[in-house]
Amino acid sequence: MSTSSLRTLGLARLSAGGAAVWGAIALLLLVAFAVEPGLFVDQFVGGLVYGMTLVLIALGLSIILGLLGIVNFAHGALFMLGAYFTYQLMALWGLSFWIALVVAPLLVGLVGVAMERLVLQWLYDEPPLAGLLAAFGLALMIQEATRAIWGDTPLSVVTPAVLAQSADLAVTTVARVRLFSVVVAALVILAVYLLIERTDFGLSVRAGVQDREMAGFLGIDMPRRFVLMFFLGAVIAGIGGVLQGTAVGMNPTMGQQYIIITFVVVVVGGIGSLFGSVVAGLLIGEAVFLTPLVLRSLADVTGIGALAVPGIGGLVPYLVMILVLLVRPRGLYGQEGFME
Amino acid sequence: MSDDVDPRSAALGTEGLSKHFGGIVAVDEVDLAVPAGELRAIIGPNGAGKTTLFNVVTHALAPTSGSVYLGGEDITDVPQERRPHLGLARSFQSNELFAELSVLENVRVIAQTAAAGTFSFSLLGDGRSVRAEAARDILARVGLSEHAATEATNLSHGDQRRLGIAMAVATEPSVLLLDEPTSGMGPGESRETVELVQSLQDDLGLTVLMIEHDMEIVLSVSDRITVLNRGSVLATGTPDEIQGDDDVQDAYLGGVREEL
Amino acid sequence: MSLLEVRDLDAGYETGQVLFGVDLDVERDEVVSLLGRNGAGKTTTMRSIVGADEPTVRGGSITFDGHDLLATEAHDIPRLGLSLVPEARRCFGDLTVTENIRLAAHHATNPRDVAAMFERFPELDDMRDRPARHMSGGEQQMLAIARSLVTNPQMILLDEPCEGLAPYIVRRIEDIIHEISENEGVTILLVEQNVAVALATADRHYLIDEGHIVDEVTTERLREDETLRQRYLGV
Amino acid sequence: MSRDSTAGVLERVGAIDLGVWQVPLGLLAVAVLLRPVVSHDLMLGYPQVASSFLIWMIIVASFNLLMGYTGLISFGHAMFMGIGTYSVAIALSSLAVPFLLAAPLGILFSAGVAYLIGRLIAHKGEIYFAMLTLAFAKSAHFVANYNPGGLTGGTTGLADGTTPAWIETSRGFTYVVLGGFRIDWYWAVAAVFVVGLLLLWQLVRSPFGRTLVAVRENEALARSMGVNVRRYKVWAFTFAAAFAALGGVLLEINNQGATLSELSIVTSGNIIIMAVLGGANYFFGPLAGVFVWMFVEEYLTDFHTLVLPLTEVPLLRIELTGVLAYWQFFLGLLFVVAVLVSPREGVLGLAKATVARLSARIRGESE
Repeated sequence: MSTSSLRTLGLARLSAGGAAVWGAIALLLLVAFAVEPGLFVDQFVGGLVYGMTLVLIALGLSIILGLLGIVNFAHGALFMLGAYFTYQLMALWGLSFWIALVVAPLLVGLVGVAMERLVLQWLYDEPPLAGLLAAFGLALMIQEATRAIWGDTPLSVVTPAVLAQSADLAVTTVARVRLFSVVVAALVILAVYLLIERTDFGLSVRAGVQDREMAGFLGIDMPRRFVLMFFLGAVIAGIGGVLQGTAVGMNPTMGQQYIIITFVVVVVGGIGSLFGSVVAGLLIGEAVFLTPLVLRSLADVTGIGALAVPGIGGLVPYLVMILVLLVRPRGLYGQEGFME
Repeated sequence: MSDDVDPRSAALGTEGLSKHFGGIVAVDEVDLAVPAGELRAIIGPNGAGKTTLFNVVTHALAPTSGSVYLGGEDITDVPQERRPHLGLARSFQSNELFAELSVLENVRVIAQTAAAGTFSFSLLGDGRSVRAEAARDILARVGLSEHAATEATNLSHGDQRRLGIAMAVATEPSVLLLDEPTSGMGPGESRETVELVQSLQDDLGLTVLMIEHDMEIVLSVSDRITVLNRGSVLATGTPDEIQGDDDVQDAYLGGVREEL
Repeated sequence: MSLLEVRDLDAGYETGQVLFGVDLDVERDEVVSLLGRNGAGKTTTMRSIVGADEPTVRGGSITFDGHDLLATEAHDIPRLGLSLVPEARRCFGDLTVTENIRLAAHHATNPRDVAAMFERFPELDDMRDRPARHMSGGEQQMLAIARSLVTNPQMILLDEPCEGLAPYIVRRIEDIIHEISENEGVTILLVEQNVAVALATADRHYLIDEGHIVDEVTTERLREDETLRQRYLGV
Repeated sequence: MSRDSTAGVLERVGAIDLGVWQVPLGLLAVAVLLRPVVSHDLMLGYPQVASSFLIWMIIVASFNLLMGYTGLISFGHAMFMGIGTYSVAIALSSLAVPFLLAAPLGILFSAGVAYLIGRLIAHKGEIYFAMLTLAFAKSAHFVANYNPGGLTGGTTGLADGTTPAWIETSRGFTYVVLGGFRIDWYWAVAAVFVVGLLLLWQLVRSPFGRTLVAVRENEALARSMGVNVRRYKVWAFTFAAAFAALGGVLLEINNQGATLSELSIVTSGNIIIMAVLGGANYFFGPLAGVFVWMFVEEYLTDFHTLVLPLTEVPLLRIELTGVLAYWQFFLGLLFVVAVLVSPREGVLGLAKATVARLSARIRGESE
């Protein structure tokens, strides 16, 4: 999240082995594109949408982890609430998508604040395990409450007319709502970056991440910033939920599914690095969608049918994490000594 | 002034031992040779690298360069957890304890480790009775018998410091590193603790290195004193030699003489 | 009334009480030192004054410029004009020099000009955009002082500013202490183990030992009385 | 209130101190009393679930060897249980290996997998360790779902031919038939439960187990005092997996087959919740956690209508089916409260402290 972590980006630190790996990956992607260009672009956009959604959840998770040392397992539940609030506003109350896009995240933000004030704030000075467990319980409660209120069956909302059509990308067509999701997510990420890196508020938060007590000695009211950052993290996850709910739909286990992958993203990106979360989110999003395609193309080209493992996409994030952590124990951009 | 013993045959020796953190040199080319049975005080201003030296000697931190010798053996590459089994033990500057275990259990777990090795599959028997006698003896030695059943975290500060010494002794060491054993104690308590260290040394035939800031104690009990300043050895000598050394007065005692 | 008044302060940690009835006063425009050995209670006193979570204050009172500090939130204390330069400096390592100073200025009621701090500390001028973690100990100490001074404080608490620094930097810091107290009218409470620094900078000295203020002496007396130094400071 | 001081209070108020017999007698009491208690009309009213209670107690207690004693949090503990379940199911359905051979092999296999994974990850920091166990558990789930060679049955799991010939079921009850004898399945489980948990207890009270506690309390100190922390963690992980697999093996017969849910992350999460809910600080904590969890699940999902003030005089009828189907909400709430009060004490710790305080008051001791 700091300027120094931005500086660590760059190919300079790529070793020869790393270059070979990236070269091989590029080659495989080319093969896949050559075999089925339409499907490739389709899957690429799918990976982008998925990756952006992961990033939106990961940002809040990463901020809260960095600032408060709390592993907020309930953050996925906030994402889910974003989707269900959208359903409530659009399908049940008949409001427009644009109102939902603004109101639902704000409501999620309030839930986040309630969570922080009622439960998590009491656990800041406890060992990290306590916060993790409490958040775990909160996630369970929100999930069950969601089932109780909106039912077990998957729900969806009607996509607004402007976004319902398809956009022509030469080799394939893509639903506009997916491109819209990518654009909104990118804007949110940019806004978070500017807030953290360019504003005095962001400066005080960055200081707080490094040394909470010293920031307090300089006259910064850290508890108030904790609440604000919790609100902000929840709002961002809520935006992700609105986009996901509109584009794909929702069900009561989506929070749980997403939070686990999002942790993978945060760990792969390096705990404490917002920039790492963005990179890892996009990387894992694309890997999930493109790996099956690449393997299938490879199976076609080589004639070895066994290469096309069905359902491998779901496993890819975990394999990526195991590999990354065994090679780079702190993830891609993790800081030394953080959460170890 | 320096050590006149060969570090490779001393009870504890270092050669060119250094530790860098990024650009900061915390321990700088330290040569030490502590003969068996000596009580060596390590002194120096805050930030001189005394605790880092202990960390590097015990391999809690890997040295950047240099060698460590224990009783004539080169132990530079021996992992940290092996070293107590070779006879090198330490206590900590802060009160490091197994907080929720009883005082007796704190010592017993270590006595058991000393007897069984860095790892042992002893799955039979009651862990609370194995080596309990040895542990009780050590507690008696350091005067903690009456607190044997107390949870370690509930001990007073001074008793926690003593427990730290007891735990180090439980590893059955030949060389004992004590990091400010009297810190946070009043003069009476400090005196008792130092007497305890001396009696342990005599009874168990230990070589002791002790980081200590109380000059009165240092001058009265140590055989020799090593002065560290900004990571390197400024001087080594008997208390008299150190007291008469101008460099030491300048660096450690903050140039008071110059002001006077 | 003194600018800072500490009365009968009892404070400690979970493990036990550290301060026992500490009394000290710092008058406006004074430089006062608090001297004592490791573990005597110097930093505990400082942390009690600035309202840190730990130690817990169990009794007594702390008043600054008429305000009851024990009833003030820690983050409101700097706005009263009392600023801390903590032990080990605690610059924000990932933030640049400018960011460190700007941060402090932003949270002060009546801050000084950030750019003026670079004139005040020319050694920082060359490294405005350098993350603090890549600075030497002496440079970080300058930054910590600049960060405090930019808030335009009435009083600065300096906790072991010379710890682990080379002699020529110690001289420089002594000079800075003189300048900010004499030219800029900032009152200073200095915590030190290094008697020479205290002798060179402070007007008056409190000696603390085992959580008790055992003596209050003039610079003259501290310079001359070797037994006093021996007894409480180990020099 | 910490363990030792709780015990101290209990001793002071004259609670029965059974010394070394406390745990064996306690386990025996659980095994003997559990079924009559849950099948009592005021409780669940039917005995069939009692064997599941015992099996989950073994599994969650095995997890607590990691969390409570070694201080390792695994997010993938269900994997090791599931390996036991699947090993037996595969052996019976596809390989024609008898249960009595398949069960120990399954346990060994689970332990072996844990040992290898442990060697790879046991030294990682808390969060990294948790995430890596999760990743491996996901991988195991994937493999079972992928159905390699038709062995694991994919999403449907394994049911056909997974019950040994000496297991009989009639009217919802399961029996073990040996020669001419017919033993209630519950008692077979109870026997394994008592023996298994006694072994686990011996493990935690042995010198090995006490060293694990030292590692939990202060890893750096343990290392500097000559303890090979990493190896102790690896073996704690291995033993925990073996005991989890023991539970998994029993679960295979109990549920007559293997399903994907036995390998799922949700199950791993439930195991954590049960352990914490019960009280990770106590040997009997996980047992209490399982009891609360399963009792609430069975009881509340069965509970439909609340009639006030009396069934005979229905002034007010509250339809609760809709609310109580979401029993996990209330467990989540209980869990959050338990963590807020004290993360390692759980309901057992709270109960002990309450009992101690009450009896102290009864005896007129001032606090």
